[in-house]
Amino acid sequence: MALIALILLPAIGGLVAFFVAGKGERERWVTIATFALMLVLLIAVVATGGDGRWYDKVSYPWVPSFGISLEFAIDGLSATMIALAAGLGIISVMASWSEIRTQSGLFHASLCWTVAATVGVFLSFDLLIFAFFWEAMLVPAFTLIAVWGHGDKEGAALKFLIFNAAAGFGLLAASFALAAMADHMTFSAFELAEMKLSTPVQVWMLLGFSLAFMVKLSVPPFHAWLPEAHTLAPTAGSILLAGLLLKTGAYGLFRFAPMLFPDGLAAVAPYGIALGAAGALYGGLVACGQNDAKRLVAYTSIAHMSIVLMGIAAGVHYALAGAAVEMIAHSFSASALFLLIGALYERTHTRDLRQLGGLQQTAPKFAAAFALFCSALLALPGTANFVGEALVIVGIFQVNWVFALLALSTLIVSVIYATRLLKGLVFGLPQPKPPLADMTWREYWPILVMGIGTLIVGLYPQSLLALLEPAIKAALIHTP
Amino acid sequence: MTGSDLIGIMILAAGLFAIGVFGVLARRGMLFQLVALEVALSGPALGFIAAGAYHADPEGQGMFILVLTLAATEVAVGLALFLRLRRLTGTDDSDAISGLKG
Amino acid sequence: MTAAQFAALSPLVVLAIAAVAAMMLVPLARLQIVQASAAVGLAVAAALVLLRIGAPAAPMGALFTDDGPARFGIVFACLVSLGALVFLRTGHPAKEAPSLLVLVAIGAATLVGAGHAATLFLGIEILSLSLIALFAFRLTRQGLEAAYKFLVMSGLASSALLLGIALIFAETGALDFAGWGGRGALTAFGTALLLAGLAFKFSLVPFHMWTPDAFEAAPASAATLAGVVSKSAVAIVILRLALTAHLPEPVWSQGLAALGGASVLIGNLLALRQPQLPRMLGYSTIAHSGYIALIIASGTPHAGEAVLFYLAIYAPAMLGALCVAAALGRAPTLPDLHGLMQRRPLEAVALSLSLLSLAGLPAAGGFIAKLFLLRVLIDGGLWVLVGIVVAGSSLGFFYYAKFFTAPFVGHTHDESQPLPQLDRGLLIVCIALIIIFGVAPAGLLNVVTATMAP
Amino acid sequence: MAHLLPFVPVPALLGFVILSLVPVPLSRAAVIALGVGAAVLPAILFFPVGLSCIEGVCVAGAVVPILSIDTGVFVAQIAMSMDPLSMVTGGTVVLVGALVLIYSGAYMASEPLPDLRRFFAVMNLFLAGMLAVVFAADVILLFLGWETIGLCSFMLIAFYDKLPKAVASGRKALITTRVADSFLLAGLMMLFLNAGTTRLDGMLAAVPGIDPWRLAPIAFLIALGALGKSAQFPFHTWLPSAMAGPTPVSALLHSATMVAAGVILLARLAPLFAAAPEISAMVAMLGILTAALGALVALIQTDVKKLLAFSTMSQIGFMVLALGLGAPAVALSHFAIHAVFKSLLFLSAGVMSHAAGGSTAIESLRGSRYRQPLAFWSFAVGAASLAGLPVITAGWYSKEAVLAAVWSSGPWGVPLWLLAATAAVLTGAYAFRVVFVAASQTADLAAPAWGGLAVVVPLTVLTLVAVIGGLSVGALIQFTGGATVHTPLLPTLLGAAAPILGVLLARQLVKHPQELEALAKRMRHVRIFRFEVLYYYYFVRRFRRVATVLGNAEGTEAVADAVALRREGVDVPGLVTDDPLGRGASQVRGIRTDLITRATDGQTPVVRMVAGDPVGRLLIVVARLFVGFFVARFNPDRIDRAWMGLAGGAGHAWALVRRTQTGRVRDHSLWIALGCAGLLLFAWGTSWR
Repeated sequence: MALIALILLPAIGGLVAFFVAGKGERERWVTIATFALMLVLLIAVVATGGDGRWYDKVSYPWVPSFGISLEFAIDGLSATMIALAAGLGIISVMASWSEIRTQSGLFHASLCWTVAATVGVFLSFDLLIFAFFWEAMLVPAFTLIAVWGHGDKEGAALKFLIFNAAAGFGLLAASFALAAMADHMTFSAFELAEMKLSTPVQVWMLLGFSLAFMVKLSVPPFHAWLPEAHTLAPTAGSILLAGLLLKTGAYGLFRFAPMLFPDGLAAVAPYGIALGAAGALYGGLVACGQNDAKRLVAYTSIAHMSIVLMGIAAGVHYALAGAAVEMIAHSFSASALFLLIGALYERTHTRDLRQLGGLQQTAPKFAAAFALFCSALLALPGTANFVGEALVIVGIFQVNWVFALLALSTLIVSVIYATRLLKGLVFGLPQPKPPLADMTWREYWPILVMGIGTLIVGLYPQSLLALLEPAIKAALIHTP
Repeated sequence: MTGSDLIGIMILAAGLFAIGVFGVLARRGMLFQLVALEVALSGPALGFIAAGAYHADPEGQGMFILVLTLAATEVAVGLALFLRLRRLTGTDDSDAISGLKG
Repeated sequence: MTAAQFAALSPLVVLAIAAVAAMMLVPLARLQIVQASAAVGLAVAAALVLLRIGAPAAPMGALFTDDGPARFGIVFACLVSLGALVFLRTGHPAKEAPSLLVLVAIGAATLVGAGHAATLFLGIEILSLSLIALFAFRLTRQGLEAAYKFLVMSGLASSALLLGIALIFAETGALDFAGWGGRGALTAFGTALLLAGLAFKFSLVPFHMWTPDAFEAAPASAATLAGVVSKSAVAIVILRLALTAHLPEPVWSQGLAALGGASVLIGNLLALRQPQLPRMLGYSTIAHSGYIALIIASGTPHAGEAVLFYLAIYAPAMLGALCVAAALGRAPTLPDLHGLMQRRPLEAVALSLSLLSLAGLPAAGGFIAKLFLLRVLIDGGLWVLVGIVVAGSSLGFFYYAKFFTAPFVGHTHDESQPLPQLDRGLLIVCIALIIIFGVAPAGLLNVVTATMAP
Repeated sequence: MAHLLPFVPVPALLGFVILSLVPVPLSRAAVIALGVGAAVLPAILFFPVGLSCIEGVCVAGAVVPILSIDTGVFVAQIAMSMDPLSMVTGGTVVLVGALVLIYSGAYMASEPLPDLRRFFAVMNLFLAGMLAVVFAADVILLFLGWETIGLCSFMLIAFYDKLPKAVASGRKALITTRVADSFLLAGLMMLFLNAGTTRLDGMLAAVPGIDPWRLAPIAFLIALGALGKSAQFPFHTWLPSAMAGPTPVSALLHSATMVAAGVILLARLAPLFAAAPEISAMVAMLGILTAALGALVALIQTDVKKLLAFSTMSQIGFMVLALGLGAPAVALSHFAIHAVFKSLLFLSAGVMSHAAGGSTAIESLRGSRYRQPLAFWSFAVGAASLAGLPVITAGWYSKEAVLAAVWSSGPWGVPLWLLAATAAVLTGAYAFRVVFVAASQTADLAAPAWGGLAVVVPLTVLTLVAVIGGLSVGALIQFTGGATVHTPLLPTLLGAAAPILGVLLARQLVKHPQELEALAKRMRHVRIFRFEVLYYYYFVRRFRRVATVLGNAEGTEAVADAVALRREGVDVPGLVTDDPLGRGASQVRGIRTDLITRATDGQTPVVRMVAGDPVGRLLIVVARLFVGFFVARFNPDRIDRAWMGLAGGAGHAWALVRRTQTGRVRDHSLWIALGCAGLLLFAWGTSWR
């Protein structure tokens, strides 16, 4: 029951926020309370200890005649991602405290519903329920971008929606095809995983699944929706997009590709690694050429998510652990940078790196935060990003050292874009002219939390890896 | 009635239908289009009579009556619309009333 | 006539009485009374069917079948007509509109029960003629234009349908569906023409041209009748043909699939940048007809359930969207919708949810309908059709999403009347149905399965 | 005392945390006290640890384990080593670090408070990172420190961030070293995968078991990483520009400690390189090349800091040479001595240039002997040590050890020795060139003296060590496990003569400055010195072009705003010509005569420098055509545009299909007729048999 409550809580919280909105900040507090309750509930679930693989596992019939059931399970990976969802939810509320002034009720409802749908994605083990939440999260996220974004927000939101919803068909079609091959009508991933399929069939099914996952991961050439969506979304939207929605793609690939199609994944793994390596390089190179700070960070997301793809495709223990850590690390660093840039944009109304600068003179807290997260961006040892990327690359060395060298070259590119961001924002003459106010506590605490998180995972990765280990073991396809 | 007779009459019926369709396509005057519609409907009517006769089945004649009724109502409604339209637009050119498009 | 037979026919009788009563009341009573009498008729007809749930099918002969789909179709037609009656505002002193609306329901009820060419033909013609009258009811230039065009095209389509039936009759000597079959050339030609005639009513490409005009020019509730009631009735009759008649195979299924595929692609394409809400909805119904046609054409075991399921989910969405369109005055365009959320939150939410459902995104019912559609196609291994559906739906996201956002952004001024209570009630019911079908479809699915059970 | 070892870097780290992260305003004195104290404490903590070595605790392979993390994937063992190597390097680092920070307490005192705080925070972080590198007994700690000092180097070079040049130099340093670091990381990962442990001793123990075909690439990658950090050819270009940072930074990071990290790494992994002789040979070649070239280029410098930078490069080249020849102990002793005298040189040069109004040009130091006698004399001592004046300076002992190792290194020893000796002559020349200039008279002696305890103490201590430290060289070599090589008398004498020759040469050069200028002019036409230009041309420019083209910067909101403004007639400077990645120049239309001009237009500053060199130009043309070809293929507009083209295509299709909806009933009926006809045709075709 607790697992369903984890999904229902934000869904209902969103409704409440929608209806209580009005004068005052009620809807904001309701939303924060919802996410806080979610965290409490999550801790309660995890504290039960579980059976070593799953903390909790439930199954209720939903549409029995269709073989669809509400099959939910939670393990360390899911729990981590849900904690991330709730945490980023709170951070999003804080980040949009002064930014969002119109239709605040609907905004917070969308926020809650986005989180509810992603939590559903992280818990579902029935493929159709998974697909349900997978598509459901698009709608509130679309609303967030289309209504409260900047510039050509509708175009960006449409691009986001069409890319992802169209790719979602791959998931649906492959799920149905998979269920049609089962001896009885079921969509339960646990039962479908037992089937022995031939490798070519697995490859086709995997391609269907990974179409959806890779578009969400925004691996080139499926990335075209991401830069605009991230750049033009409101700060909270960017945080959720980068911190959460991209992760659902990584999560899906991590969870279902090795579980359902081990042979297929092994067969296409080299192409996956190659695509990831090319994508990481491509995203990094493009990031180097950006003037818009947010767009730059958006392209770095492409690079980092491509690294995650590489890790999952490599399928060895190191690489999978690295991919899992990189997912979390990227959530911290990208969300924090979007938060910072959003706060800066509120003050200066520009994100152009050429029109900004000298933060370390005018706003030392901003400067310190940027320095920390740019270090994370360039994968400085001691940050979680380094742990993730280094483990992925070590894993790829085990598989193919040429790709590993290619992946390493992304580290070089990362230092270029990270220092470009630093140069444009932190160093230089103070710009624009009226000195801007430093961070307020509402902006500072989320940053502090994410910064400490980045460092803890970076310096003591076991804190995270211990939690993720069962999921990583389950995702292994090679044991070299 | 032999099978080949039936085929012949059916071809005639189809020809009537085709003539009616051609009339609708070729004439711009609304009145003529309504007349062409009647011609088109007479094709199937003939077909029902012939097929009913061939199979010695009275249902064919029943269908014939239904078709005639339809033809009458269509024309009645059509003429009403035609009068109203002509009063409103001052023309009986069906091509001229093409305000709804795109 | 046995009691069972009478019970089976009683809804039609009640509807006919209601139609006549509404007509007779016109010179005697106020519009509200007329509407009430129509509403009572519709409600009683629906109730009469519902009371017979579980009753065995009455033996009715070929003219009228009393099976699950027919009962479903009657209830469906009555309820949707009831919904359409709520926002039937013709803007004209004449009060005959409710009567015409009930006539449409009669046509639909006849059609869904049709097992014979005569009933098929009668049902279609009752539908068409009363719809023509409703389209023209405002006596505006546009309404008359739409009605005239519909009349001419419908006449052509009817003759095609009749010629088709005549050809089949000529070869098989049967007018009831069950007797149709064989592989002769006449049957094949007849089937082609029959398909053309049905496709017109079902607004499949290339017989779809009347749909957007009707949606734009006619009163919104007439558009509802044309887009939902009449179309669902035709869908059920096509389904019955597919299930009972043995029409020559490549022509029937592949022809239907070709028309359906073309409708999915071209319908969505036509709606792509359409700025006018009702016209966009008109084009989108073409696409939805296409999806349903594809389900029927797939010929898989669950096709029947999928069709009914699709119709049940499609109806509240279309009803909600058209009710909002009616509330916003004639032919609202995209900019007219701006700021709707602040002005009229209920309408905005209803419209957005309806569009969400039509687009097939969760948590609205449309997603489940799309799931069923995909399942049916994949069960049949029809990957080409799956590809067409994916391409069409992806195009669909574009225009649905554009209209979905519009109520939440910007500001516009309008001084239109506040919505009557009944309309609000209807919108709330639509919202509730869309959400319930979206998150708990099991109930509806059970109903549909029970309906299709032999 | 071993348990104290892990705590040596802690005060520095704490200093960083307090100064940078605790949001409490601190007074100027508090900042300086904290910053300096955090650097002095490690030295104090290290003292007992170092003393324990006398008791014989520090033997090769002694390790203090700190913690071991079972990540589930592998067991990460974090440990610090207490072997002689880390004791020598660690001692040097804490000593120099403490002295330089004491000095900077005075040197930086006039900076604005936030900048001062930032300076000390980053310096402390650097010290912590550097200590992690020298003490690390596992690759995790090693790489952690390694990257941290790289980042600190960037922050400190870019310290005067209002100068665009400083930030650019910082990025250049960081990016160049990052390239090398990636190689290092690759090498370490491969080593790790082969050895299965993160502990360095475990890795080295596994070396004999590794297939030579695998060992060579590993050694190659690690060597490249080390060479990049140590600014050896071909990664050397970042070091001279790194002098944009404040002088104490140059003294600590870019001469004494950070740039020598590569040497430390190579020394620590010496068994690995011993097993890969071809890589060792490459390392040696690059070392001697850098030593010679660095010395030669240092000779023609006009800026004292640049001169010292090239000198650092050259001296580290000597160390790398020794390492390549398999004499890590010798290299380490030279490292220690070099750290002392090079920081002494920087610090005293800083004092002298401070007195000369902040200019670091050699000419402006003229007369320092009278303005700043202490600084001058300590500079002179440092220079003597750098030159390696025989017997009296520490530099002589360590350099002699290097030369001896070279001499006795086999068949190639003598030619290598000759090259090294030539470099030594040049060393003497450039070192004393500055001394002679500074010692000369000048009219303007009115500049205020500047000093204080914070300056005097470091200078004095370093001077003392630079003189008497030589006595310890033999002991150091023995301590770190090397054997004293007995060389024949002749090379020893010749080696002793080299610096003296150099001093004479310097005397000559200072007397006849025009000769030096002529030499400088001639050297600028030698291609090898154009390395910087080629590097810029091939890497930086190319990269920028790729990034701009890929980046599709036109799509960004800011540029769109600028375009809109320009359309309204408002002049926007940053639009095309001020493109951040500088590709606006190609927009300029010039007269295009031949292929070469066409292919190289818009590159004026760079191309002009390669003018008159047909080979170089041809290379550039080929490179440009090649890259242009690939960039055109790679244009990301194509990925995005392909997708958007799909959307646009749908829009066009809409406009097309829409036209069928004419509104005329006859046209609509035509479609019905066509539909019927189509279906009938289909029926005819399928029922035909």
